[in-house]
Amino acid sequence: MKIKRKGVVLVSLLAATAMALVGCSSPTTPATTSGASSFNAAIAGIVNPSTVQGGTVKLLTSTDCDSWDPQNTYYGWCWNMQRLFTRSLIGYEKVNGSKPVLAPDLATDMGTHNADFTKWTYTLRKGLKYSNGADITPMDVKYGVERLFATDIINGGPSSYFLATISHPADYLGPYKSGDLTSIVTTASTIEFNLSTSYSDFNYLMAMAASAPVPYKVEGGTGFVGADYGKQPVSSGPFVLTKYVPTQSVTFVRNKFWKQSTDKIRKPVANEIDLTIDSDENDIDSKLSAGTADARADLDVGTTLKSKILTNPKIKVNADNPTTAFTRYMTVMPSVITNVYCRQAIFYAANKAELVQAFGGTTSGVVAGSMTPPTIAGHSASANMYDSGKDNTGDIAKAKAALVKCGQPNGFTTKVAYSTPSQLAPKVFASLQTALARVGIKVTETTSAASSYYSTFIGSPTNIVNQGIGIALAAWGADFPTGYGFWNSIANGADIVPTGNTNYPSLNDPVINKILDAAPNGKSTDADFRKLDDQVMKDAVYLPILFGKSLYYRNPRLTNVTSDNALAFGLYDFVNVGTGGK
Amino acid sequence: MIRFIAVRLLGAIVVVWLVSVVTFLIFQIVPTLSHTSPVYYYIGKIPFPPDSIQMKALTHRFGFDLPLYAQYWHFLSGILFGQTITDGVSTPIQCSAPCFGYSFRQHQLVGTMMATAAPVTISMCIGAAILWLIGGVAVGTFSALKPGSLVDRVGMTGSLAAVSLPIFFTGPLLLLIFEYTLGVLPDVSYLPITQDPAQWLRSMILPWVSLAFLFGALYARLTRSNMIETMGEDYIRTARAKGLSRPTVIVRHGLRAAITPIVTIFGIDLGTLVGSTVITETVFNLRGLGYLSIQAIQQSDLPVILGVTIIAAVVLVIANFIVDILYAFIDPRVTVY
Amino acid sequence: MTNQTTAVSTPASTPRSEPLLSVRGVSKYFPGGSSGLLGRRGKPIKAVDGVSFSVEQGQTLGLVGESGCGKSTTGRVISKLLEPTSGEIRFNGRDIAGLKPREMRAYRSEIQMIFQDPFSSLNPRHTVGTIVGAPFRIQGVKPDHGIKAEVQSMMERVGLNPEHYNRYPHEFSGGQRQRIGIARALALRPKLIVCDEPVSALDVSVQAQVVNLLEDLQQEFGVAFVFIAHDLSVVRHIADRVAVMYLGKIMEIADRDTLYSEPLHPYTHALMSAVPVPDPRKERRRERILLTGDLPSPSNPPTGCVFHTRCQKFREELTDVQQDRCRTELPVLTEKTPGHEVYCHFPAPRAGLTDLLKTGVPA
Amino acid sequence: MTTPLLAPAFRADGSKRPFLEVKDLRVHFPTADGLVKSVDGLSFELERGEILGIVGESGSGKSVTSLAILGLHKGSNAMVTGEIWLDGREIVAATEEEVRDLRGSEMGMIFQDPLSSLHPFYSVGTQISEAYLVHTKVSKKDAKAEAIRMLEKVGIPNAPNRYNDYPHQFSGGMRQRAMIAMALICQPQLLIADEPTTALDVTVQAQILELIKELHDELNSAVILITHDLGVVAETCDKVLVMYGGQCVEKGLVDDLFYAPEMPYTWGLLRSMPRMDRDRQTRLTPIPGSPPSLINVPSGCVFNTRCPFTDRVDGDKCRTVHPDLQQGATPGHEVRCHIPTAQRQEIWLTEISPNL
Repeated sequence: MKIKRKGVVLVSLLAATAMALVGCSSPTTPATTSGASSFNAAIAGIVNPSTVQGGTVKLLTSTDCDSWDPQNTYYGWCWNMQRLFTRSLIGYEKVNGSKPVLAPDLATDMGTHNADFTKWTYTLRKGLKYSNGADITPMDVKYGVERLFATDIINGGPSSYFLATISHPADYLGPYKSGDLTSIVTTASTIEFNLSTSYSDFNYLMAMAASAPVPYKVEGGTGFVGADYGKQPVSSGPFVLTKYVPTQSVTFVRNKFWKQSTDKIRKPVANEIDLTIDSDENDIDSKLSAGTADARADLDVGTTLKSKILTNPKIKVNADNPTTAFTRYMTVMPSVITNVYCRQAIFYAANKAELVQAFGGTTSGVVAGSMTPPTIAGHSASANMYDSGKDNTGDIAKAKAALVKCGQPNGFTTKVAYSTPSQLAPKVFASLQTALARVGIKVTETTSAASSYYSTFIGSPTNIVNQGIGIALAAWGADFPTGYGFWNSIANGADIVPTGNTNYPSLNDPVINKILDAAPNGKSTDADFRKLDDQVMKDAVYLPILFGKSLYYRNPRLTNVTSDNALAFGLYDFVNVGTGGK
Repeated sequence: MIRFIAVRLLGAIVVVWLVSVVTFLIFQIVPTLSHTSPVYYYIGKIPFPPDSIQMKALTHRFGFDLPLYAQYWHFLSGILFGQTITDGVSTPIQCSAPCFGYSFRQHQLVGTMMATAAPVTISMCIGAAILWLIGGVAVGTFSALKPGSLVDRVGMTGSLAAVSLPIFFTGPLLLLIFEYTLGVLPDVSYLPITQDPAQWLRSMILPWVSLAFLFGALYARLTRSNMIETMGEDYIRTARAKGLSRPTVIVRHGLRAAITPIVTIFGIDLGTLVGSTVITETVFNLRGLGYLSIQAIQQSDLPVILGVTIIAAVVLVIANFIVDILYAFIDPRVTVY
Repeated sequence: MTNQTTAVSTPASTPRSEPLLSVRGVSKYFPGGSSGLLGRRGKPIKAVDGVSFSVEQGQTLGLVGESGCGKSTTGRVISKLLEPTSGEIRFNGRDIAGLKPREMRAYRSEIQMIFQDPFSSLNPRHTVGTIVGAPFRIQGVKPDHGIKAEVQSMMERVGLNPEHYNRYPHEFSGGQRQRIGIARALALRPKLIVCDEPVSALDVSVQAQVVNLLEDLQQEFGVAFVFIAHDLSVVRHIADRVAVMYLGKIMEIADRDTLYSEPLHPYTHALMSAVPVPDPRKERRRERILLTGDLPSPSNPPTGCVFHTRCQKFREELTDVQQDRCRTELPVLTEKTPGHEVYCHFPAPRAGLTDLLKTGVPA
Repeated sequence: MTTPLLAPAFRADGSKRPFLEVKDLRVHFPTADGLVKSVDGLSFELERGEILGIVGESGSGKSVTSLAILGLHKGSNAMVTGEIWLDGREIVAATEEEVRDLRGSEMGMIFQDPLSSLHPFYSVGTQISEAYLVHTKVSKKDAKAEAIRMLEKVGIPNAPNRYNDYPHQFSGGMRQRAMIAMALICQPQLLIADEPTTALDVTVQAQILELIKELHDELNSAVILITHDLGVVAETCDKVLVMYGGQCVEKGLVDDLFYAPEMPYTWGLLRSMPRMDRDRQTRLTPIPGSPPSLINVPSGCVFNTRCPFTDRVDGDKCRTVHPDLQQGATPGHEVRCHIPTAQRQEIWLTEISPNL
């Protein structure tokens, strides 16, 4: 797993500002309530529950965050880290298990909205303070959101959601150059957002770190304004970032001004959390093995530790391999392969078992039967419209039958696109090539540099036709876990644009459009998204390959460990972890 | 001699300037070829639609709306006189000359990043160079003295094998033997020699050896053929006819002449190596210029790529310049004017 | 090969209104070393400085002098391997400076060169057949019976075995290699061959074979030679007319017999006295004029007569007044007797010099 | 500063050895194509004060002989047999270290091409004082003074300044003078000059030969002058040895060789030269053919393949029987030829000499 961000590059990552209350473990938690350490114990339960306070948690990462500024970061693991020191109006009450649950955080409740979801109003809790002792006001929340519009200074965060929803003048460039927005109205205790469009998922935006309050106009103090805020962000959460040496280390200590009484979704126990940046993967692995570090904050374990985990059961009990809300798939272009049966032939012929191997094996993914990943509305573990056999190696007979229906019984020829440089893609292509050749479908590769692959190569419907791109590799995970968040960008016929198109197959199906168009108005149910998923599969334009999996390791001494498998690829939720006081 | 140096220096400066123009232009052309906004190469993504006011603000912020010559002048004057990097809100960053700009991906001055990375690469290259020069010349000389002898055949077969083995083979092999199997050289991270000379040395030994293995083999073959040729020269016969002892003839007369052309190659090899250590640094997990450049390429971090490219070119030009000057000293036949 | 017959049919001895080759005031300067920070050019090296001579059809002009005197450069200027800095070269009555590219090609086929070093002047990767046949291909000439037949007959003519057509230069001895060079030069039946030290690298016994061959070929094909050599005895043997060069200038030019029997220039005297003769008794009796010092730099030649700094006559015989003239006044090449021109203020025969060489039977 | 002279050595029969005695010298080189017999049974003697000219064409074994006398084949793949006695010491069987001690001090050598024979990276002066320092225990300063003295002696003007010049800054003649200074700085009693003037102009050649003669007179040393030019021999030498195909085919005093040569090869050499001291011939008389292969040396007389006089010998003797080196018309004049002496004198007087 590589650190990826959203934006135009479609491989996305889920922000994780989830929580799991210690001692208030989920009612659905299965056998692991005992807290005994076992393989995958943190996925659904809590490992080593404890209320012992104190101690220092030692975390490692191979790279620094893109930014420590809540409005300027898009790395999933950094959103996970933001949870330590930033709060927003809404937060995640529960991050592991099968479905994340939102809860009010800075706000007193889940807010109110008008009938068409274009006006959202929240009331702030009383007694909220920053780590510098100042009060957290509704104006600060507004200011934080406004900063997302200062795109020439702050452009690292998920600005596009806010630009697309919050009403603003066409030339608005943030508070530094264009002043305050009139569409966000604040009082001493309330804040009201006026949207340019209906948006029933607005609470999910409010649960992003990007919505965190930032001290109005003064920000982090002299010298820490604008792009410099990330060097010394002010804390609203239980921890405060005290010592930050870029590319080397970050130290978090407890925020004296944070009160447990104002925070219903976090229950910290540790005194200090140290994050050390160590660019040597082997070094990280050996420190984790030796127990001199507690967990890795950014990525899967390295190859050395991975093999130890997989071969040594004693080590394996301290590891988790969660499935995440992230789908790797292939777009099969209806503009190039016009006959649906020919597309279906590809679906049947693909050898998903081999493709999973090409993507790193079974610890890196599980075969996907349909597009919607776990934790997203509409996901069904049993959905598998194009059954590729028990061993998922492909159904040759059905593929040949589909070819006959298509009128191309001997197969056809097409091109497969992927972006370069890539270590995985060539292997994936080779696997696909071999599998399709079994039914006479011959494919050749065509590549493009990453800089243009998503914007003008497969992001241009014209180019797809001109180049004759029949199949394109892609991956997708939503920034927030709703059916609308997952599907709208890749399946709504209304969002097809000439370049930078994210609906690569230019899917424009009335059934799908109807469900997506109704969603912002809160009129689409989970059942609708289940229907949508089936309809997408019927159209045979998205061939799902796998749902991503990650392999993590936790120090046995760590307490209160849960996997943030809803949003941050299952990385551990560090805000509540402890070390038993040590 | 001063005039000779001045002329060469002037030439070197012109070359460096041309390199800066060409590099700058290449990185101007790349976005055009891939139909991407140059903004991509600064922040690694295009977060907004092409025609949006946000993209215009970003384009203006990085100066891509200026004419090409103005952009080049901005770039050049930064190197020559330094510049202040500012977005109008955040604290302006003073970037003193030579300023290679700012990496918006790493939130650091490119100059600072290179200054951190350079000692790693330089330690690696110079140490390896000393090893391979001594080893290669020694093996080459002994082989040349008795062509066809056992020493020669062992030396040359060995060096043929060594030249054929790339760093990504010898490197991991050495790691496997010395680090993982024997545990003689446990994996240590690089520390500057000023901080911890012992650890610096330990972190450098394997990279040195594997580089020296490859280059030393080349130099052994080169020295051997030069030496065989030199030992057949008339002046060697003269030296023997004078009654000089065999070591004197071999070292003072033979080797002196045989290694002179190697000096040129050595300078250029060393210069080239500084700019091409990617594989070695990757194998041995060293964070030098090679790693910096590959990381920058992977992230499409244009300012860093630009900076490293120019530094690599400058090092090569300087190496050439020094070789030129040195050659004038060691080969009196070189006309100095 | 139609032009071949016309060239051959012209009798070697036919007097012509204009000589085959006429060189008038030709100079060749090479750029000197640069000086100054920006590489300002230094004084030019006057490799050839205003030489004039002519070569009649079928005749041989010898060019003699020490290394660095400009004789080879002169040869290269004539063959158009180098462009003259100034002066006029007329060939067959035409100024070659004004030749159009097509005519230039024809000119190049009529003038060929033979070089000193038969080792380095032949491409080691080409067969003899390819080397000798190259002029045909370059000039696009198609001989009547094909290139191979023509080449083989030429090989036979210069004393090579035609069956060795496919052999490589390294398979031949030095003398044979020089025959290959001669065959190549003769392939297109040129009117003039510039021979640059063609026998200097050869052993005595082989040298005589090659000299004889050149003479035979001249008889047969009516070709004219410019024969460049430092060996006065070989030049005496082969040349009809001889020019002695020093520091880029002609010191003395005359018919062979005149020059060797009555040389007038002190430099010619010095050269002739230095030639060793295979006769010990004569050697013991003989006066040898030893030149002092080294050759002056051609970029900074002495004022006045270029030879005065090394002239034994200047040192030993001339009065102060006469010496001043040598130092300051530039001599001009003056005709002393018809066809005998000397570049000297005080030309005179030297007693005893030629007597010794001409007469005497071993006792 | 020579090494102390030893008592003159004597031969086994009690006779006194000459200063230099070469006896049945053979130098063979094994190659991929076969055994190259570069020198095959060469013998000669030389006393101090004498100048011996060795004449022959390229490949006749002249230079190989000189290198053998200096012991320079040691360490190569050459097979050297026979005896070389220099001032009572034998060289062929001596160790490299013993011979090395003699080089430069007892015997000096100058080579054909002074540019390639001088090291391009060291100043001329350094190279000369280096030769002095090997054999003499003096300071570098004294060695430099001696080198400058020597440079002056060989006629280099402004020697103290030219001391620091590099070989490429010298003219050809000056380089050869410097080579001579280097070879003679330890006053060796034997000087070998291998084609010392071949690369030089005639006027410079005359100067250099003059210099060699002067220094020879002054030091009373023995000189071997190797050349292909009979004119140079006539000008310089006391004795001549003509080599052909690795063998001596004729040797004798200079006057014998030039006025009464007896070997057809010597005649051929004399006839093929264009001569300045004779009327111009209309045609030169070359020796037909080319020098023999040293791998497949002709059976019988080594010259038989090119000799125009084989019909003067009965039967097939020239092609089958290898002639010995035998005394000719005068003592000390030795010739390798099957034609009887009287007949040879007859041929010279009637057929050869008049046509030169």
